[in-house]
This record gives sequence, structure tokens and C-alpha cells, in this order.
Amino acid sequence: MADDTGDEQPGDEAREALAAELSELLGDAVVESHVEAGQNLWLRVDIELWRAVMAALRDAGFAYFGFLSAIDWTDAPEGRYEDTEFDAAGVGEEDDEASSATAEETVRRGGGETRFQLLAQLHSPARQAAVLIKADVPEAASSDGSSAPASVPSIIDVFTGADWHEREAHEMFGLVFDGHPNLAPIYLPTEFEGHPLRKDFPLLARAVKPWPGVVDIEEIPPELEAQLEAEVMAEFEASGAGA
Amino acid sequence: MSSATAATDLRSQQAYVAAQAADARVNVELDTGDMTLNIGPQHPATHGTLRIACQLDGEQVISAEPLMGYMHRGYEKLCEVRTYPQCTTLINRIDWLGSFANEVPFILAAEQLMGVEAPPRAQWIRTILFELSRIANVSLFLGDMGVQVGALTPVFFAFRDRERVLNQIEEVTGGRFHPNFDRIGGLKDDIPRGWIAETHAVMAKMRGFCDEMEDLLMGNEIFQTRCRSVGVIPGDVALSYGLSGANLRASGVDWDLRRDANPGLAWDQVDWRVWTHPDGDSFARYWVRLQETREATKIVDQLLDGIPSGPIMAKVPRIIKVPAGEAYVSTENPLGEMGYYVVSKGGLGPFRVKIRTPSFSNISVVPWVMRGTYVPDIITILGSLYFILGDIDR
Amino acid sequence: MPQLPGLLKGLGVTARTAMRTLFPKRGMRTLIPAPQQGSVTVQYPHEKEAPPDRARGVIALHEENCTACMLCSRSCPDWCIYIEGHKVKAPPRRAGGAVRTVNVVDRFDIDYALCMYCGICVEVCPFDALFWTPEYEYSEPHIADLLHDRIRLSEWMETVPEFLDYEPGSEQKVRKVPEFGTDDFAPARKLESDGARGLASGAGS
Amino acid sequence: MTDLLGLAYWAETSIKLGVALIVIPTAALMLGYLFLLKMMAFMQSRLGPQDVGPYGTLQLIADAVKFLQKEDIHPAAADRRVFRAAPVVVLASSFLLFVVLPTGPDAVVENLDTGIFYAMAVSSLSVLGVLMAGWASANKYALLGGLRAAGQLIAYELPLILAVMGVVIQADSLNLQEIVRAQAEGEIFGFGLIGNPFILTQFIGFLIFMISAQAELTQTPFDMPVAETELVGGFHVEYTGFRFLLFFMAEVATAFAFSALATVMFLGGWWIPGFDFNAPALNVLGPVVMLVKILVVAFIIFWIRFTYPRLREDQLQKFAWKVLIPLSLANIVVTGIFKVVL
Repeated sequence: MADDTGDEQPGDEAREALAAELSELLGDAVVESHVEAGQNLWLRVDIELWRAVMAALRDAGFAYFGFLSAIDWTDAPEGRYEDTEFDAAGVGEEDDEASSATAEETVRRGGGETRFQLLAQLHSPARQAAVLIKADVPEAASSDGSSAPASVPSIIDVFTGADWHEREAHEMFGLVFDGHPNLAPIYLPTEFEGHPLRKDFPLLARAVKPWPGVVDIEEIPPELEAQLEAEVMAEFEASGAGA
Repeated sequence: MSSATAATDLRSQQAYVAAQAADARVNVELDTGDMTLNIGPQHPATHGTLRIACQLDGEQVISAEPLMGYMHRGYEKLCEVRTYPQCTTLINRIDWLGSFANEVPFILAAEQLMGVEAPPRAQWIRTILFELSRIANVSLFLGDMGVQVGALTPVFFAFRDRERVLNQIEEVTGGRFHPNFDRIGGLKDDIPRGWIAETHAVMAKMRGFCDEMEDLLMGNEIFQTRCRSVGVIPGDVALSYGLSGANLRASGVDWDLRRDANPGLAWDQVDWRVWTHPDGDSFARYWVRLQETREATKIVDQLLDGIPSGPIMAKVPRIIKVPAGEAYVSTENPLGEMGYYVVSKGGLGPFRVKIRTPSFSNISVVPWVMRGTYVPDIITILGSLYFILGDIDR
Repeated sequence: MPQLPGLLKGLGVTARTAMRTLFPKRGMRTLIPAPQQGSVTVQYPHEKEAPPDRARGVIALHEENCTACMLCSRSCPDWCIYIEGHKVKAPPRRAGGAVRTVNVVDRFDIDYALCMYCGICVEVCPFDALFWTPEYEYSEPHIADLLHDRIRLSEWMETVPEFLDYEPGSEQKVRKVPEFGTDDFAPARKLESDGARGLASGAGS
Repeated sequence: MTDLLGLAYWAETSIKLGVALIVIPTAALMLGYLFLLKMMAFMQSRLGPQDVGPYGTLQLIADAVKFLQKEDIHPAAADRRVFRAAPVVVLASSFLLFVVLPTGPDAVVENLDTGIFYAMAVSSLSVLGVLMAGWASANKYALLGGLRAAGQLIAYELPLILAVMGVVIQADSLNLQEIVRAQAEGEIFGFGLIGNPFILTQFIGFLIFMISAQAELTQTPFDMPVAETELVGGFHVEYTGFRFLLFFMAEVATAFAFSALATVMFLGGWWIPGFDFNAPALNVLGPVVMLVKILVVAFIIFWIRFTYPRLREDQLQKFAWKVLIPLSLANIVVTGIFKVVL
């Protein structure tokens, strides 16, 4: 049990115990759990039971709503909008085993395969513990043939504060929350098209301007190199420095 | 017209009246037309470009809906195309009054992913600067609240004395507002000679400022009449809305991330306490913030006397690549819980950064709390909830 | 409703502040009004504020040290540094040495309209060519004029203050600002006068 | 009124008019500079204006010139005539107040027998202008401000007048000169050297008068009609240029006039202890004494303005009806009893 009020940072045992306890409480809803030593506890739950899990957690003392968001796990087609030369140069220069080993691999805390993952955090002030809850959002074929994330149960009747967070996730990722009364855009203009935080949404600021980091040094033409070198050397010796 | 339709009409009419009464907590028998009043986006009380669309019955608020996005800068997207050191530049500008405090949780999250820990001296200086930015931020609130309720002078005092704190921050970091001083693995630089003594003096001045504010504003009966039992947020509502910081503690919830989930800074090394107030009204929020500012000066004083010697930078590669993984770190920022959910795929920059800002959640309680209040109370409540627009819109 | 003490205390605070502002002097000269000393504001165009030495006012360029390595330009979050250069052949440093190939900066522009004053460029510079200075008076009526070139950036080198000492307990080493003004702000020309040859000068083009 | 220099009626009137036209803007400028600019700055650890004229003395004139240069803007939906008339009405109200203010045995524009009654009546005209401005601006903030001003009028004229009643009973006259005379010739327990300023016997009346005047002048803590942080300026939110200037002048000039009224009624007016009441020298010294006293009273008004937050409209109404009006009624009763008994 995470009954360590004196300790600011519950150790691993506390989190492991909490994970076990919550897995028991939530039963089949928990797909996977993950504890990162001294950092956090992740629970991945069944998306169908998202609302039920939230309600159960609230009743179990995790009544303090942290945040709700989503992750888009696809790689951006445009890369990082930066010259990859720089990335390559960085690896080459440092050349330690860590950087070369971890090139663009995916480590998902709590696992999962789908493109979109729903993410929320709850605190329990009484236990001084927090839990991050994830759920895979499956893709559902939409009417026009393209695939879009399936709709997700809304939790605003469990945590009223989730209202705005769900609206934000809706406009940024295009997730649809069933049962949310007003999925109006919260940041973007009403006529805005697209979902900016999806990885396939291009960031124009980086696309319209060339990267200034491209090396722009004019080389000496090879045919002049020897001549220049001789001139310089001659002058150097003539100036008396060579003596 | 048949009697059946008449009955339905009557019933729907009654239902409508009941709903209106319940919704607005106002007397609907008076036949007064509603008026829509837009507070903002350019209004002195919304310090920034927040807009609150109010439905008014006379001066009473039937509904208030905050509309934002006028300053949305898309930092979560922008962070995805930047390297970790470049991200802090943006993150500085989220809560621009307490910038240094913004950097810390992000850097801590990156450090968690890298498995790096900053040396103790860096941790202490981080904590000091963190608390200094808290003082700089909250002291402005202490004066600004005066302007919200109509007193002109306190805000000038706040600007006057905040300047001293900003000077101290600038002397170390080089930036008054945007320090950009925190680095993965430590700090950019060490503190200059003589700074500790100066900061002690400034802390004494800030305690004087708090006393002044107590005499000038908090003890003022008019201020109390304006703020007491205005905008009451009970503890369970605050928790459900995800309120954090002083807004939560003013509702009687004893929760402070500095004490309850210290991510590794030096708060556990010094003696301080968490202030809570049971009332949950605007006055309680002011009171808690005033006490916290005093407490922060004490924290800084104690930390200044005990800075351990040593390096300020852990060994990190010159070009920072963060191993793949996910981390969430949040700290008790001046405005509340500021957290960064950093997803790394092992590149030079983060794959996804979710920024959990305190003001976003804090201001989401506005529609709930403003129903049935008066127009002047809108301003009082907005002021006492204390938001920074950059913190809402990111 | 109102009780006297709180209201009176407030009046006391404002009156006391007014008195402190008007009569800041102590001792014999208490009664001479001197609001100039008592106020905390700075009468800006008449008197100037002195920012701390570390203040990030503007970035100065020590051109002699710049090798056009592009590190600053690449690490800039806003992409606001533009560098162009060319290679020259420079004489050896000492007798018997070989002729060196040196990069000379032709263009080093910082667009201060874009700059976020983060200081990453100054930090990453491996050759001590970029420095912060507390100078702050360089506003322009047109936004395009905020693009400052290497000449202007080099002029600011004069205002770079020495690095500060550290508090006891620090293990940091105090850095040194390189000497400024060895030549007429034109290192490329200095290299030339020392005998360097490259495209832009001498035999090329 | 005595014929001062034996001038014809038209000449006397035009001199008086000229003096009034000089005095009112000067008064507004003086109060504005001394208190609004300088004192406020000092109370906030600032210097205030410095550049225009020595110590920034000409700042307000520069501001006035600036206002005059500005474009005269009407909101599209405004009721133009009313919109234009409103600032004039407000300013006229404060101009008319100056008519009855006595500054010496003969130095008064018009010595009305019902002077105090006239002053009270005229001062409430300004609210009419405020209401006009609020209504005609076609702006919701302005409308709220105007309505607040009207509500405030009802709540605050009453205690204001009732507070004056005490003085009137004690002085046996509605004439302001007679009130000054009553104070000059009065005695405190047989000690008549400084007369009997009514602030001593009518202290509660003085407090009520000052509080109500603060509300009448829409100064903090009763500045709800203006309320910069809520209503963004309230009734004058849509005004620019010289129309705003008129509002501003009226605000400060009325503050001056009310300070003068308080001086006349409670602080002994222009009379200087030791002088004969009708001494001609007082026609010159009286205004000076008067000015000093006015500045003291105005200082208090502005001091409170810079220090206090503002009340809410309903709280103000509660305060007026539950505290001030009963208190002033009690004051009248007590004054009456003393008048009859003594």
C-alpha cells in the first residue's frame, strides 16, 4: 500500500503495490501496467471501459483530476522539419553507444499498438499518489473510406474538469468523445480545418522557410589552391617571420 | 386546442421555468430581458486576451463562458520540431511571470528519461530560483487583485517590489522574464559573487511588502466585503475540475506538490509549511497566496544559507539525445500544477510534449462558479483565480 | 460593515509611502523634499538604467574568433542567424608551419525581430565568438531594420562586460572576454594584411 | 449683496462670469495636478509627470491640448444629440455649483437665500448627464455605468441632504453666507475666539457629508459608475477628445466645489479668527484661507480614492440605506433637540 505519507517520493514497492491493488480493483479493464522506478505508474485500460475505470478510480480515492490528452504515435512524414544532416552530424560527433543504439525506436510505457492513445492522469491527495491511465483508441473505417479514430466515451460526468481537456483533444487530434455535449473548438477558429497535433499535419512555419543551418562556405577553387598557397607562403617568408 | 396539448404546453413551460431558475439561481418571475456582455478579449480585467461571454439579467450573471484561443501559439506542436535545449526557450513563455518555474518540470522530465541527476548545488539553486519566480509571480497577483476590486495603489507597490526580485533573477540568469537558465543535467551558470547577501535583503523587503499588502488591502473592510463569500469553490468541486495551486488550497484541500510529490528539488531540506484556508472564496485565495509568498521568502532565506558547494552541471553529452520513453513530471508552480508529459523516440527533440498548465484547469471552473454572481464579482473571481493568459492558451 | 482599523491602516500605508517618497533623507536633512531620490522609477530618457552584467541585452560578435562553423545557426530555435563565408589561405602561425585554410565570415546577420534571446547560440559557440552584452538601446522604427549585420554586432563587443566572479563554493571557472579592438573591426582585412589569400581578395575571381 | 465697486449690472455680471470661467478650469487644473498626478505618484513611489513645465506643472494643459487634437468619434449606433449634450450637462452642473460658493464677505457670484438648497439641487444634475451619456453611447458597459450612477444618486442624495440639514438647523439659515456667519459668531462653551466651526458640533454630519460626497463624485470606494476594471470606464467609455476632457474637468471641478461646500458648512468657510466678519480685507484674504481649507478637504477625498478598493453596487445601497440614512436622521433629531433645549 502507498501508505507512506512521510516520504515525498514513494518508492518502487509503493507503486508496484498500488499497481497490483488497482489491477485487482479494475479487474479485466486493465490491459497492462507499467511502473518506472521512482517516476510514475502507467495503467493501460480497455477503451470500452474507459468511463467505468475513471469512475472506479474516482471512488477509490483518485478524485483529483490531473489532465486528459492523447498521443499520435505515427512518425511525421516530414520528419522534424529540420535538416537531417544536423541529426547525423550530432551522432557522428558524439559517437557514444547510447545515441546510436536509441535511434528512433519506440518505447511505449504500458504498451499498445494503435495510432492514437488516450492519456489521463489522476491524483489521490489522500494517498499522495498519482496514476497515468492510457487507452488504445482503435481505428474505425469512416464513410469516405479513410480510417479515423473510433469514438471514445466521455468522462465529463465523472470528472467535470475533463470537459475542456476533451474539447482540446477533439480539436487537436480529431478524437470524438461520446456523450460530450459541446465539442466546440476551444483554441482554434471555428472554420479551422484539420487536427494540428496529428503528426501528419504539416507545421507551415518550418516548411515555408529554408533552414539557415546549411553550410554556406565558399570553397577555394581547386585550380587556384596551389597558387594561393604559394603566394601566401612567399609573402610569409618575405615578411621575415620565417627567419 | 385540445386539453392534452395545453397540458403538455403547461408542463413544458413549467419545466422551462424550473430549469431557468435552477440554472441561474435568479428569480425568473421578474420579466427582465437577458443581455449578452462580452468581457474581453480586450478588457483590463482579463489581462491578456481572454473573452468571457456573459448572459446577464440586470447585473446578475446567468451564464459565463470563457472563450480563449486568441493567443494560442501551439507550443505542443512547436516543441515537436525543436531539440530539448530549444524547447526551454518556448516553455519560458507559457507562464511569463514565473518563467523559471516553467523550465524546471520539463528539464526534470528530460532528466528522468536520460537517467541523469543534477548535482546538489544545481538543485539548490534551481529551488531558489523557482521560489524567486514564485515570489515575482504571486506578488504581482497580490497587487493586481487590488486593481480588480478598484484599489489603484497596491499594483504599483507590487510592481515596485517585484522589480527587486526580477533584478535578482536577472543578475543570475541574465533574463528578467525569460531566464532560460535550466539545463538538462544542471544549470547554465553559477551564481555571481555577492548575490546571496543581496537576495537576503530583497527577501526582507518582500516580507515588508507582504505586510504592506495586508494592511493596505487584505485588512481593508471594503476588500473583505467584496471578496468574502464571493466565488466559493468547495473542495470536491475543485478536485473534480482539476484546480491546483493556491486555488485548491484555498478550498481546504491540503495538497502541495512541493511537499507531496517532490520531484527531487531541495524543498525537503528546509523547514516550511503548506497553508490552506477552509472557505474557498476569493478572500481565501488571496489569503493563501499572501501566506505562500511569505513562506516562499522563508524558503529562499533558508536555502540561500545552505547552498552546498560543488559543480553545477552533471556529465551530459554536448549534443543531447534522450532515450526513448515517456515521463511525466509536474511541480507546484506559482499558478498551480505545471506538468510536462514528454514522449521521446530517442531523437534530439521530444516526440510529443503534453503541457499540463494550471491556468487551463483553473479557469475551466469559471462557468460553474460565476453563475448567479454580479458583474463586479466576475472581476473579483477572475482576479482571485489568477490566470496568466499564456498559461491558458500555451 | 466597515470598522475603522482596517480602513485607517490602509490610509496609513499610502501616507507613509508618500512621505517616504517625498522625504527620503534621514537625519538633519529630513525635511528637504527629494522625490527624485525617494521614488523608485527611472526617468528613462534622462537617466539610464544599468542592467546587471549578465543581462541578455544583445548579442555581440567577436568576428576574429568566428570560423563560420554554423553551430549557432543550427541550434537557433527561431532560425534567425544567417551565416555565409569563404575559405582563405592563411600564413602559418609560426615558422616552419604549413599554410592554413581558414574560414572567413562574409555575412553574419542576426534578425532581432525573430530572436527570442535564449542565448543558446552564445552557449554552443565553441570558439568564444559570441557574447551577451547588457546594451538595450537598439530599437528601430522598421522591423526589417532589426536585422543586424556583422559590423553592427562587432561594434557591440565594446560593451561586453567582464565575466563575474562566483560565490564561494562554486567550481565554475571565470571566463575571460577576449581583447577587443586589435584592428579596425575587420578581421578579414586583418587576415589579409597578415598575408592571407582567398577568393574575395587577391588572386580569385 | 452690497454693490462692490458701484458698477453697472452688466459689467458686474461679466466680471463675475469672467472670474468664474477662470476659476473653474484653474481649480480643476490645480486639483488635478496636485492630487491626481503628484500625490498619487508619491503614494505609489513614483515621481509623476516631470517633463512638461517645471516639475511637470503644465502636464494637464498639455493633456488638454492633446485631447483637443483628437478626432471626435461618435459610435455608429449612438443617439448623437444626447451623446453630445451629456458632457455639457455634467460640466454645467459643476459650473452652476460655483455660483453660490462664498469666498469673502462680498466675494461671491450670487448670494442666494436658499444657497445650500440650490447647491444640492444643482449638484444632482450631473447624474442626469451621466445617465444621458450611458444611454446615448449605445454601449453595454456605458449603459451599466449610467444605471449604476442613477442608482447611486438615489442612495446618496438623501444622506447628503440630511447631513446638510443638521448644519442648516444649527445655523438657522439656508444661505451659505449666513452659515459662515453662524460659525464665525458662534461660541464653544463661551470661548469664541475661533468661532464655532460646525465640524465640532456636527462631526457625524461631516462624516456623512464626506462619504456621500465621495459617492456623489464617483470617487473610490464608490466609483462603480466608472469602474475601470469592470466597466472599462463606465459611462464615458465611448467618449474621446474634448468631450472626454469635459467629463474629466467636471469630475475634478465638482470635487473642488464639494470640498468648498464642506469648507463653508463645516470648517468655518472664508472667515479668519480675529477679523471682523465684514472686514473688506477678507475679500482678499478669505479666498486664500478658503483655498487652503479646500485643499485639505480635497486631499482627504483623493487620499481615500487612492487607497480604497471599490464596493459593489448592492453593498453600497445597503450601506446607504441601513447605515447612513438612519444615522443622518438621528443626527437631525439630536441637533433639533439641542437647538430647542439650548
